[in-house]
Amino acid sequence: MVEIANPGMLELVVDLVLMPIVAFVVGLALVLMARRVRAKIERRVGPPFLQPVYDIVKLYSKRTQISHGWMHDVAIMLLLGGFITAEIFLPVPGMSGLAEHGDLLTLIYIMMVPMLGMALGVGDCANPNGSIGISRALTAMLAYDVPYIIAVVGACMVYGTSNLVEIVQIQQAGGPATWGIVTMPLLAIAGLISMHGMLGKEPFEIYIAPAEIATGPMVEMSGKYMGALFVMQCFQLYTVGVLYTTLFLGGGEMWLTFLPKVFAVILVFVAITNLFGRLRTEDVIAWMWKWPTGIALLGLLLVMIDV
Amino acid sequence: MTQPKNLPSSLDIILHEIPGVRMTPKEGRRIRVDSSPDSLPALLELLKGRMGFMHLSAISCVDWPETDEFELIYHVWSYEQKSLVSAHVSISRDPGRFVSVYDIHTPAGFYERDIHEMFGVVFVGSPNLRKFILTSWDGPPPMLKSFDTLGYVNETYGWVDYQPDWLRDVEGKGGGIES
Amino acid sequence: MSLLDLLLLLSLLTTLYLYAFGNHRNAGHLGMVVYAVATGLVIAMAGPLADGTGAVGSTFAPVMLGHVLSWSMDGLGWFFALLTTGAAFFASWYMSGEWNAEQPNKRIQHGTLALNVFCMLLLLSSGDLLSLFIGWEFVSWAAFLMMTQLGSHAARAAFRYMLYALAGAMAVFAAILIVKAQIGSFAFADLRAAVPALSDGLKWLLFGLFGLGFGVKMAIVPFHLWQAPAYSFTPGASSAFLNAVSARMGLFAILLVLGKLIGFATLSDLALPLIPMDAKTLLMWVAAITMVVPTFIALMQTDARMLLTWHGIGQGGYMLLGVLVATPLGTAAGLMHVLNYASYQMALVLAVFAVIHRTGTADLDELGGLIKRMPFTYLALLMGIIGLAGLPPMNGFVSKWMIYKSLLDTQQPLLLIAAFVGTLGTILSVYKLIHNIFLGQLRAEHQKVGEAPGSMLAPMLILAGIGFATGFFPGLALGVVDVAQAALGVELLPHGLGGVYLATGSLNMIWVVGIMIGAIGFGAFVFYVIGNRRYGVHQFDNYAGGHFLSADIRYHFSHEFYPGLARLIGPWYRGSVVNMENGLMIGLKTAGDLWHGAFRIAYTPFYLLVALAIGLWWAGLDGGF
Amino acid sequence: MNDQVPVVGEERPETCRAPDAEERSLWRRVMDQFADHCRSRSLFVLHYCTGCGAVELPPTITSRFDMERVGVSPMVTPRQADLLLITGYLSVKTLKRVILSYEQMQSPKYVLGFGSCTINGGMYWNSYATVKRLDQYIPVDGFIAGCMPRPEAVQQVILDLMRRIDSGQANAWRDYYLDYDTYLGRQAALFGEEWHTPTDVVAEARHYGYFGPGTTGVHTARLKNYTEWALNQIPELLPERGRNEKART
Repeated sequence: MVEIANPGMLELVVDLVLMPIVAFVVGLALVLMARRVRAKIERRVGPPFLQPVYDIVKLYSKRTQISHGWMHDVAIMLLLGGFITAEIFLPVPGMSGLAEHGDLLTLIYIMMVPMLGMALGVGDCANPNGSIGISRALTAMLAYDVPYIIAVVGACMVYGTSNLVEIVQIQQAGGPATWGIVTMPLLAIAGLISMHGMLGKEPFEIYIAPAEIATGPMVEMSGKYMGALFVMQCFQLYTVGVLYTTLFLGGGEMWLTFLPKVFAVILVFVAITNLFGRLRTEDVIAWMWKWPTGIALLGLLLVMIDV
Repeated sequence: MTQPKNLPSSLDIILHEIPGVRMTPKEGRRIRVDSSPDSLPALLELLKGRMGFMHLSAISCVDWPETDEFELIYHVWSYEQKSLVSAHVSISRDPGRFVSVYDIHTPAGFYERDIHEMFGVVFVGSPNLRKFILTSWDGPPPMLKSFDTLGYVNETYGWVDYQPDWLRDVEGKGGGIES
Repeated sequence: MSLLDLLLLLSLLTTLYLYAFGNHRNAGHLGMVVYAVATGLVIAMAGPLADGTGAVGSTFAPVMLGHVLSWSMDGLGWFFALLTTGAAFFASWYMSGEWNAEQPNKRIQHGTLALNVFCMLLLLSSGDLLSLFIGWEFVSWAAFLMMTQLGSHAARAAFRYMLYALAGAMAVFAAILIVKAQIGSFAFADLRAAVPALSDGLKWLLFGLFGLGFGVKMAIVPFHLWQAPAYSFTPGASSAFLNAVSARMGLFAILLVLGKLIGFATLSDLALPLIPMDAKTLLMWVAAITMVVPTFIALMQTDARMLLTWHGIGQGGYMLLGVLVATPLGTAAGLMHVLNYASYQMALVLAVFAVIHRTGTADLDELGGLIKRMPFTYLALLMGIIGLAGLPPMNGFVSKWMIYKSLLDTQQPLLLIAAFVGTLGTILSVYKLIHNIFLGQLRAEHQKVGEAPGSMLAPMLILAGIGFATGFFPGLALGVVDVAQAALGVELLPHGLGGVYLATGSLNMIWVVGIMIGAIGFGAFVFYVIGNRRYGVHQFDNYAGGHFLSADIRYHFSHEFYPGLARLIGPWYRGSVVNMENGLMIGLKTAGDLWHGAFRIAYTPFYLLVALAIGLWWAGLDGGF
Repeated sequence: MNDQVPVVGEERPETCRAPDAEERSLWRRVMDQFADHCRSRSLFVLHYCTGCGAVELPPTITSRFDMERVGVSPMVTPRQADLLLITGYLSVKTLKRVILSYEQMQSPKYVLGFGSCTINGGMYWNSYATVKRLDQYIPVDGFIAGCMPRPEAVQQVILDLMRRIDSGQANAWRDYYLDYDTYLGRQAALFGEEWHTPTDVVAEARHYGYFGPGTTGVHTARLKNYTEWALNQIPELLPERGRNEKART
C-alpha cells in the first residue's frame, strides 16, 4: 500500500524538482530503446548509449539560433512548461506530486497545452510545410482522441473515481486481478491503439512525414528549438507510457516493478512502428474511428452493464 | 532478331513518291534516309501516315564547320514495322533556319527548342524558342564548334596552375599506381 | 422607488437619450458611464438575493386584462442582468474611440445597444408569465432592430431571425394561455404549486411548447440556422454583445420556466412511450447534438465572424447540458459556463472586428501573418481561443471540467464523449481561426497595417484578463453562480477560491495554473540561459526546397485548412436541416397561395356571408362558447 | 594530412571557440570541450544530391555500413543539418541552391565535397556549365577524391572530420563570416551583379561576433538590404487589388 502522507512543503518541493528530472532521464532511455529497436529490426548496430544526450547537447550548443518571431520563442517555453506540468500531475511510485489537486481529466487537457504551444510556434515560422504538418497533427488528434476518451471514461467509471492516486491504490490493493487490463480488456486495447496514435509514430506519422512536408512542424526548427523538440519527445514517450501503466497496468508501487511495465508499453509501440508505412490523413481518421472506437464502445457497453 | 526482309521494298514504293530521297538500310532494324531540306516534312508525314512511324524520339544536330553546314537527323521509330528511320537533312550554317515539324510530331517542339539554344538554329513555326536549360546563359550557343569552351572555362572559372609538391614526387615515382 | 425601478428607469432614459444624440462624439463614453452605473446598481441588489428566496420588487404594476403585472428580480434574473450590463459596458467602450469615427450610423448603434439592454432587464425582472412574455417579445424585437442595420444580407438574416422568433413567441404564448386556462392565473407561484397536479399529457404539451419557444432563441439544433448569419452581419460591438448575451436569454427562460417552475425533476418523470428515455434526457441529447453539429459546421467556415457565431451555438449546448444534469456540480458548471463564455467570446469577436477595422476583410483566405503587425490583438484572440477550446490556464477549462465531472458522477459516459468530441472540433477550428489570420506569411498589402487603436484594444485585453483571472481563481465566478443556483433551488456546490474538491476527483486551479506558470518560467529560463542568443529572421529567409522566396509568390497554406478531414466528412454536410427549412418555407408558401387563390374568385362577399352564417348557427347551437 | 586538400588561404590554428577577447574561464573551456565532444558525435547530415554520388549514401547510412553507430543521421532540411554533403558535379544553377541551403544551415556547419567534380571539375573540367572548385564559393571542410568515392572512403572522411571537430579545428565555417566579401565577390562574378540570397549574412555575423575586416567590402556594399527591398517594392509588383467589398463593419 503506497501510503500517501500529506505532502509537507519540503516533500512537495522535492517532488516538483525530482519528477521532471526522472521523466527526462527515463524519457532519454525510452528514446534510446526506440532507436536501438529500430536499428535491430533493420539489421543495424544502432546508436551508442549516450546518443540522445549527444544530440540534445549538440542542438543546444549551436552557435547561431534562428527564430521567426517572439511567438516562436514562447512556443518553446510553452512546450517544456506544458510537459513539466503534466509530469507533476502524473503520480509515480513514491512521488504523487500534485495529483491530489488535479485529476485524470485535468491531465488530459494539460497534455494538450504543449501541442497547442507547438502549433502556434510553428505557425509563426511562416512556412507552409509547418502549417500543413500542424493541420495534419490536429486532424490526427481528432482521430485518436475519440477512442482515447472512451477508454479513459470507461476506466473512470470502473474505478468509480478520476483521481489518479486512488486509481493506483485500487489496483495496488486488489493485486493483478484488479488491473485495468484484466477488468476491462477491450478498453485497454483501444487505449493502447489510441496512445500509439498520440505518439505520432509510423502508421500515424502523417504530421512528421519527412518525404512529403519536410518533417512538418520541425521544418524551421534549428538549434535549441530543435533541442526542445527532442526533449519533448522524451517527455512524450515517458508520459504516454506512465499514463497507460497507471490506468491499465496497475501503476507502480516501487520503481523496480514500475519501469519494466513502462518500457514494455513503449516497446509494443516501437515494435509495431517499424513494420508499417504511413497512412494518409483521411485513412487515419477512418481507421481510428472504425476499429479502436468500435472496440472502445463495446468495452464501454460491457462496463456500463455491470457498473 | 527478325530481319525485316520485306521492309525495303514497301519503303521503296513510298519513297519513290518523294523526289530527292535516298535510302540505305543500316545494320539491324535501322534505315538511313537522306532527303533534301524542303521534302523532309512530306517524308515524315508519309512515314507517319502510311508506315506507322509514330514516335519521333529525337532530333540531333551536327555542326560541320568545313562545309559550313548543320546536319539535322530526325530519328523516327515505328512500332508496327519495328524499325528506326534516321532522316538526315543538311542546311547551311549561315542563315541557320529550318521549318518546324511541330505540327507532325508534337515532341519536336522541345527538341527544336534545345537545338535552338545549343546551336542557334531557328525553327520557323516552332511554338516556343525561349531559353530552355541554360536560363542564365547570355553567351553564344555553346555547342557550336566555333565556341572556344576551354577559353571560356579558363576565363570564367579562373584556371589555377596547381602543382603541389606531393603531386610532383608522386609523378616522380612514375605515376600514382605503385607496381 | 426600489433599486429595480431605478435600474429600469436609468436604462430607459439612456435609450431615449442615446437614440436622440447618438451621433455625439463621446456618446460611447456616456454609454460606458451609464452601463457602469447600471452594473453597480445590479451588484447593489445582490444583498437580499443571496439566500435564494428574496427578490427586489418593482413598484410599477400596471393592470392588464384584469390582471396585475408585476416585475421583480430574483437571483436568477440578477445573474443574467449582471452579465448583460457588463457586456454592454465593454461593447460601449469598444464603440467609443476611433471605431466610432468611421461608423456611418453611430446613433442607431448606440441606441439599439441601450434598447437591447433595457428590454433584457425588463425580461430578466419579470414577475409573472404575462410580463415574461412581454419582456420576451421586447427582447426579440430589440435584437431584430440591432441586426438589420446594415441592410442587404444583414436584413435578410434578421428577417429570417424574426420568422423564427415569432414562431417561438407564438409557442410560448400558446403555452401561457394553456396555463391560464388550466390554473387561472399567470403568477409563477400558482404555476409552481399546480404542476404536480397536471396530467402527463399536459406536462408534455407545456414542456414541448416552452422548450420549443425558448429553444428557438437559444438556437438549439433544429432551430440553429438563423443565428450565425444574423449575429455575424451585425456591425462591430453590437455583434459581440449579441454573441455574448442575447442567446443566453433563452437559457434564462428555460431555467426559469422549465427549471424553477415546472422543475427538472418532474421532467425526468415524463417517460417517452417507446424509447427508455425521459423528457430531461431527451433535452440533454438535443443539447449534446447542439454541441457537436454547430462546432463541425464552424470548422468549415471561411469567414472569421461566421466561425465564431457557429461556435456560440455550440457553446450554448454546453450550458444547457451542464444545467440539465441538475446536480449541484452540473448546475454550477452550466451557469459558470455562461459567464466564461461571455468573457472569451466577446474578446474573440471584438478582436476579429479589430482585424476587419484594419484590413477591411474577415475572409480567412485573404489574411495571414498579422502577428507581426497587430501583436496585442493577437494576444487577445489567443487568450480567447484558449478559453473557447477550454484549455487549462483559462476559465473555459474550469466550467468544461465541471461539466465532464458532473456527467461522470451521474454515470452518463455517452454524453461526456459527445461533449469531448465537441471540444476536439473546437480546438481544430480555433487553431484554423488564429492561424489563418495571424500566423503564416504576411501578405504584401498588409505590410503597413497598424495595431488596433487603444479604445478597441482595452476592452479586448480586459475581457481576456477577466477570463484568465476567473481561470486562475474560479472561486470568484463560482461566488456569483451561487446566487443564481440558490434562486434555482439547487443546493450550493462547496467550493474554495481555487476550485472544487470532490470525493471522486478534485480540481484546484491555483495549483494547476501556478505550476503551469512556474514550469513555463523554467522553460523561459532554459531558453534564455542555455544556448546562444536568438537571431530573428524575416519571413522570406525560409526553407522552400532551394527556391528563392519573394513576396510575389504566395508561400502560405490557409485555404481549406483541414483537407483530410474535409475529404472524409465532406459528404456529411448535405445541409439536411437547411433542406428541411426550405421545405417548410415552400409548404407554407404553397398553402398561402392556395388560400389566396380561393379568395381571389369574384364573388368573395358570398363566401364571407356563408362563413358568417355558419359561425352564427354554431354559436347559436350550444349557447355560446 | 592537411596539405593534400587545396584549402583557401592558410589554415587557422585556433580552435572552434567564438573568438571573444578575454581569456575564457575554466568553466567555459570545460563546457566548450564537452560541447565539441557532443558536436562531433551527433552529425545531422543533409546530402544535397547534385550528381552521381548520391547513390553512395544509402548504403553508408543504412544497414550495410550503418553510420548511426557514430551518431550520423540524415535530416531533411538545411535548418536542422550540420553536415552538408555535395555529392557530384555542380551546374551554375545548382550552385545557387547549394549556397542558399548552406546559408540556411546553422553554424557550426561543415561541408564535404564528394568526388573529383567538386575538387577540380572532374571529368567536366572543360565544360562551360559546371563549377570547377567548390571551395571558391563556400568553405569546404573536406574533399573525398574519387569518381565516385565508395562508402568506405565516405566513412573515412566523416571519422576524420569528427576527430577534427572533437579537437576543435574544423572551423572553416567561420571563414564564410570572416571573409564573406570575397566569397560574395566570387559568387557575383559567376551569377551576375544582382546576386543576393534572402539570408542576411552580414547582420548575422555582426550579431554573433564573427564580424571581421573581410566581412564587408566592395561587394557587400552593393548588396542592399534585401529585406527592405523585398518587402517595400511589393506594392508596385502587385496590382492594387480592389479591397473586396469592405466588409461593412
